[in-house]
Amino acid sequence: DRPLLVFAAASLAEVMADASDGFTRAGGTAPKVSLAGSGTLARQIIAGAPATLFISAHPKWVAEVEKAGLVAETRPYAANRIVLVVPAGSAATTSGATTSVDGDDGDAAIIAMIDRLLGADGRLAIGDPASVPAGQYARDALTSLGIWQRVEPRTAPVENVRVALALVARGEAPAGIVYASDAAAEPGVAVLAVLPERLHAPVRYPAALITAGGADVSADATAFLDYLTGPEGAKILRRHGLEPIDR
Amino acid sequence: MTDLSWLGLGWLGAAERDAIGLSLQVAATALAGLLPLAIVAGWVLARWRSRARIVLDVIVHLPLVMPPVVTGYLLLLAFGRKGAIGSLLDQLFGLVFAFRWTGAALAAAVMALPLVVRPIRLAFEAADPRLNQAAAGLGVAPLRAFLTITLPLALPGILAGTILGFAKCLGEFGATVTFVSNIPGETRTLSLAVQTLLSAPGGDGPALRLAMVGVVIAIGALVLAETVTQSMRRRLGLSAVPPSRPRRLA
Amino acid sequence: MTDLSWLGLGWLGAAERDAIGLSLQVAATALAGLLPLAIVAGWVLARWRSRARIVLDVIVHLPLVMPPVVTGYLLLLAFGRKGAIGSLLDQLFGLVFAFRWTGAALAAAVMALPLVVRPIRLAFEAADPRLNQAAAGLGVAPLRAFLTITLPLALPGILAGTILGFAKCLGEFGATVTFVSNIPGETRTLSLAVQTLLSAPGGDGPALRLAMVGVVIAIGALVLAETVTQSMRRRLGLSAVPPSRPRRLA
Amino acid sequence: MTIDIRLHHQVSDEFALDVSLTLPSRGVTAVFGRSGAGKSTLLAILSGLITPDIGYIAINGEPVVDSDQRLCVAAHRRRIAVVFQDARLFPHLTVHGNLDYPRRHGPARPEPGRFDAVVDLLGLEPLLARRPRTLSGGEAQRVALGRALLASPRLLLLDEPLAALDGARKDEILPFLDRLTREGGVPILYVSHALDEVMRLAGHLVLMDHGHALASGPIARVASHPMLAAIAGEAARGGMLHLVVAGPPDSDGLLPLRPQTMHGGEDPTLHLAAGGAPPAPGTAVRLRIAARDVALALDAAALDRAGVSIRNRLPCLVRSVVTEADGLVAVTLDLAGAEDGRRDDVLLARITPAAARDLGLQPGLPVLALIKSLALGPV
Amino acid sequence: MTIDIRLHHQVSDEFALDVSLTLPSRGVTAVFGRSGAGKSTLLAILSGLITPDIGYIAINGEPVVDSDQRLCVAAHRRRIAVVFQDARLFPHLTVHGNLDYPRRHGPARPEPGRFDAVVDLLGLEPLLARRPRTLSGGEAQRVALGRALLASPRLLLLDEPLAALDGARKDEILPFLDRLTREGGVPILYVSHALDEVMRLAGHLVLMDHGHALASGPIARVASHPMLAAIAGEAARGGMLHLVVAGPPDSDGLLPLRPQTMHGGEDPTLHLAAGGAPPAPGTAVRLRIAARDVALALDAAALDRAGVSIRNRLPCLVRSVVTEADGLVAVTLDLAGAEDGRRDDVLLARITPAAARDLGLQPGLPVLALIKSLALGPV
Ligand SMILES: Nc1ncnc2c1ncn2[C@@H]1O[C@H](COP(=O)(O)OP(=O)(O)OP(=O)(O)O)[C@@H](O)[C@H]1O
Ligand SMILES: Nc1ncnc2c1ncn2[C@@H]1O[C@H](COP(=O)(O)OP(=O)(O)OP(=O)(O)O)[C@@H](O)[C@H]1O
Ligand code: MOO
Ligand SMILES: [Mg+2]
Ligand SMILES: [Mg+2]
Repeated sequence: DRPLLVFAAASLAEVMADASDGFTRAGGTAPKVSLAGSGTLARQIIAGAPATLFISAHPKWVAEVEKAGLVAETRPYAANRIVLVVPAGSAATTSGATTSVDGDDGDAAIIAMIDRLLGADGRLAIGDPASVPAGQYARDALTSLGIWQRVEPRTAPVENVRVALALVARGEAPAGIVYASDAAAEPGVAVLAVLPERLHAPVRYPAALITAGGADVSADATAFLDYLTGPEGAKILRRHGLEPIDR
Repeated sequence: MTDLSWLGLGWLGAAERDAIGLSLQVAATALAGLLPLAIVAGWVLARWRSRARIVLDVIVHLPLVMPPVVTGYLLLLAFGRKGAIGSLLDQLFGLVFAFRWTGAALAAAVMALPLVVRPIRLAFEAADPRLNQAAAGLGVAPLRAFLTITLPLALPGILAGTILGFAKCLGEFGATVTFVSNIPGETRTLSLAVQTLLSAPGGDGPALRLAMVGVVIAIGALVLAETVTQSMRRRLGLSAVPPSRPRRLA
Repeated sequence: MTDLSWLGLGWLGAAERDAIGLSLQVAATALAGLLPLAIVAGWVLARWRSRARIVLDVIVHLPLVMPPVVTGYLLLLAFGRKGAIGSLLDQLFGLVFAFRWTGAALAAAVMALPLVVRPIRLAFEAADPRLNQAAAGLGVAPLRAFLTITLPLALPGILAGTILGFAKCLGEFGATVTFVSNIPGETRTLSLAVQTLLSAPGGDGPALRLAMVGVVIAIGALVLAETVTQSMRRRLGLSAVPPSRPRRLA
Repeated sequence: MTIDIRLHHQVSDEFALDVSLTLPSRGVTAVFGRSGAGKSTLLAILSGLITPDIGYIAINGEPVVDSDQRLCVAAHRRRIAVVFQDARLFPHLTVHGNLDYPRRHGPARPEPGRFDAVVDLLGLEPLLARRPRTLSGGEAQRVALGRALLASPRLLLLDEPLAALDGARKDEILPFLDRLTREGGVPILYVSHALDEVMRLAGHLVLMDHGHALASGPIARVASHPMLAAIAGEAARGGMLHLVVAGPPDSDGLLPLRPQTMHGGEDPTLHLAAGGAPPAPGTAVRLRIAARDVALALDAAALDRAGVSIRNRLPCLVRSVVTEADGLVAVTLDLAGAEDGRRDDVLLARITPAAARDLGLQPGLPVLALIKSLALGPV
Repeated sequence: MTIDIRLHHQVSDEFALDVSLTLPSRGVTAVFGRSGAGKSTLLAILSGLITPDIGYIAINGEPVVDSDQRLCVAAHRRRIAVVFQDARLFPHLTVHGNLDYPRRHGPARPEPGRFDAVVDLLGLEPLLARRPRTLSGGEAQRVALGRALLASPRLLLLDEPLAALDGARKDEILPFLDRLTREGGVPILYVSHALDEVMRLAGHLVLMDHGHALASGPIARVASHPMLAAIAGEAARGGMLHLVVAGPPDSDGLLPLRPQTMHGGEDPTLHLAAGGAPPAPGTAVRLRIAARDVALALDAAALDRAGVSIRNRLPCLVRSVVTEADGLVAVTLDLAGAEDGRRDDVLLARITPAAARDLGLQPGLPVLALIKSLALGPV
């Protein structure tokens, strides 16, 4: 059997660390997890990387791998939300708890909130829509709100969530749109609003079992995926601010 | 932004042309700011005997040792609007790096530092101090002798450092994107634009094409630098003449 | 993997220690493979007069000009299991780069190439060809003269290139992660490990701590190189003595 | 007006320079000594390229190094130009650029026409556009000399500047250096292994060995130092005469010269090929007479009868007769009629023992010193 | 056995080397010419460091360059060692390493003891552990010379190797070079500006000017070339005698020598200070006699009466009497009784016009050439 090599989006670093531990303790083969950008990982799999399981931060990269005929089975694994964050302890948070913006009238509230936060020369920290999935969801949401044209020049698109969070946490940017899971882990930011899922394609982390050039699906990989999508996996996801997908 | 229409790069989109212009601007600014510093650092490293030299040496090498993202992150912490140095510069001179092309230039300069300093240092080490002694005997002050003898003699090394630095400026990605993010028209240099294209499925072709533009620019710079260097070396009587080898006569 | 327990790095996790050992292994392998090549390239660039030299010069500089990810991607395309060169090497010698530490070494070597070649080239340019002429007059064949005169005289430059290359190997990220991914214990070098820590919220502290380990390793290498270089220069009578300056006498 | 030098400098475990000298600050002082004696090191210390461990150096009373006062004037402030043993031309400048360097970047303000004069003297005109690397050995040394001359220094240090030059070129340059120091008042310290060069130019001689100054003094005094011959080889032996030009050149172009210190007795006039611009009558000149150029005779009248071609016949008294290690006899002569105190005029002859026996040489014997006029060399 | 050289090489727009020479492949050949004449360039071409534009060079019939055959033997295969004007020592090696370099890395296999002999001769013992940068000018040149000697070359090219050395050291080294070429059979091409050095050593002289060989031939012939004096200055003028040792040194240590070509007439024996190891009776020696060392007399008997110390009195016939530009009269002499065809023996005297008149000099007149024994120098 091929060694249990998992290619996972970098934002899943901690989830994967916990899951590996748990899986191993439960008697599974210790997985090796390579963490990098989903695009990088997808290209590598297409180029023949010996990965047995691919967990992408965006379905489109799984689609790319599937086009190359290397995917045996795809399963939805986790869901995430994108949130509007501000520096912890900033004036914006003192006005109240997380605003509920799920109603239709919420749109106007979000737009007003963003405009107010950015002020004259503030920038909105987002993942780079061109490369970072979180940024793509943010762009979609702002587009749905009808303000992307206006806001785009005021964004600070960054390569790395870590940097987006740091920008907000240190007040370099007065606001940012990041994954809820990332916001949860960063004490320096406060979540001002969870953006309604209807504004963007749902944030889903699909997992794909990889067949390397005709080789069978790895039993270890299937077992690990079962663990990830099982109750233990769900607990781990929640612990890190992600939602398991009910099937 | 620099007008690049004369380059006949019509086949590139406006965004790409912006990126190229920005890259050149960033590289030029970074090198202009970096060179005087690198010359001083190279000289100190070449001629000081103090053990403290090693501290400077380590600082100069740091950007090479650390992952580029770490360097960018540290730059962000220090030179961001809220950073210690950044806020100071902003207050004192209204100089802002965060999310500006100036920040891209700063990142490029920092990343290029080790590459620029080393050849300059080697050139200073190779410059014969006995020539400065001769100048002193002729009544010429040390600084003047440095400017008129050591510096001209070190020019090939300075040029070599400049070329390495220029190439690095074109290729710099990690520190730049981390420090000043990837804002089209403001901080999206050639390298960032290539990366952006590459991170979308199917972007390989355009990405490689744009990367080639960088290569072509670099070739131009290399040819220029080689030509200048060779003519300098020829004037010094040092041109790339191999140790005379037997040759069959006509 | 190299056993690093003697380093007393117990405060680092096993994964971190793995990364450090791997980085050293990768750097050593990369440099061992790169140096002979770089010496040949440096010599050719220094002594050939043919215009074709510029082609080699461009090739050497390419990894610096292109965004690291592009370099990594091209490596992946060429040296991957399915790549033209990669599959050939696999069939012929069973040599596999893809997703192995050997690939990380290859990526590091490629990225370090321009940094290593330039100082070596400068050193060869500074070596006086008249000494080789003297050797020829004594009946010594050119290659022998190269090995016994030019090469020893170029050693400080070779060492300088090695140090730059070593630092780059430690810091290399973009090309490595793109080419061989980020597999713990196999391709997750120090730099990749730092980046991995950093990409998770709250990883700043551990990331910076690990980055410092790289810095400390680099300092060690720098001190070693400086010591060796200075002793070489002293033996050549070139040690970093400033042009004698007035000093107040005791 | 003197140059005072007292210094100790440990160069290495094996070699230390340890000298105490008072040199005249006019004219040419020759520094003579074997290879490795410390001549170049002494020059480097004077010019400020090396700071001595301990020392006091003053030029005309103005100290440039004084370790008691913790004083060490920077090299470029000393205005002491050096022509090094290796030319040390600036490789990135043309010959013209090298020559012009002191004026462009230093304090030198040579009078107009001086540049052309120096270029002319040293024959540098065809080289002006060239780079140092393409120069021949002698050409490079000429450029280095020209560069130093154009720096308008207070003191000129020359480290074997003419070693790579042919005799004819030397014959041109030496009188120029002589004029430079006499008319321009620039003192020159001159290191050379070529004793005839030294002797033609220098008024003062420093004899160095193993880092020490064995002797220092007017050349006439030091010229007879036993170490001089040991270092310089046979050619070095000789004497020294102080003469006055006695009149204009005669019809044959020969210049009459008389000893300054001789009174009465036979006509002691010497005749010297006058050359282009003979000094005016009354001018004092100094001539070194190599021992190899001096023969002895007893009877002037018989000499004429013998048809001997040597016209310069100087009445002398034998001071000493010494048989030397190589078998020859060294005869030291005083000029006949010279005051007793004045012993700066001295002649040395080296003859075979057989000749010494035949002539019955002994101290006090009056003899004629026969000196070939040609041997006197230019003034 | 000869060294044949025919070549044309354009160095720059202004300078081309264009020579055609046949040199003996034994003994020392001196290359003499002013600064910039092309001497170093000639040596560089011989040694293979420069490939001439067109040319043919052969050593003992074996071509090393032949542009017709498109042949150019690599420098390191020629076994032609060069001592450069600049010492070109390997800076990263000690003096010992430099000396040992040809043996360790080249084909040189010097016989045992040779290393020590060379070190001894050149006085390098105390320098063996030193690096070239710390050597004085003369020390460096000695090391370079030693390195070349230890390369066991087929041909030795010396470019002013003794310029930075003191006379005493030269006096040691010159006889060694002489022995090297005579006993070791290694021909030497010797560039020097010091004519006395050249004359003491060389059997063959090449006179160069502006890239051309003005003259090339046995030294006695070329020594009277008019350009020689123009280049070398006055000291260069002179003649040449071929002598045979006539017996052991006398009680005074003087060696008797007789001209090879003289028959009958008065006793022409010359006496020379013999030095340490005098050549055995019957050995042929060659002596250069500088014009300045030769005086003339007409009457031998009167000479004795005059008590003249000069013992060497050679009967000669005046060949020519020429008044020269400087006002002096050059008198060329043949040995009395020499066969007419043998004109290799020639003496030159330069005397005042007054003396020439008094002596009534004219071609064919028998005269005595008075030569100070000291002036003969070592064999
Ligand atoms: N750095 C050094 N280390 C050891 N010895 C040295 C150093 N520098 C000079 N010396 C020695 O000091 C002595 C004096 O050197 P210096 O150059 O003054 O000699 P010099 O009289 O100029 O000789 P030359 O006529 O050969 O040029 C020499 O024996 C030389 O070897
Ligand atoms: N690369 C060059 N370009 C122009 N001229 C040159 C070049 N190399 C040499 N020359 C000239 O060629 C001539 C001969 O030089 P060479 O070194 O042979 O002279 P030399 O006889 O050895 O003189 P010296 O006695 O001064 O060393 C000189 O006039 C020199 O200036
Ligand atoms: O690896 Mo880099 O050098 O900029 O990302
Ligand atoms: Mg010296
Ligand atoms: Mg020469």
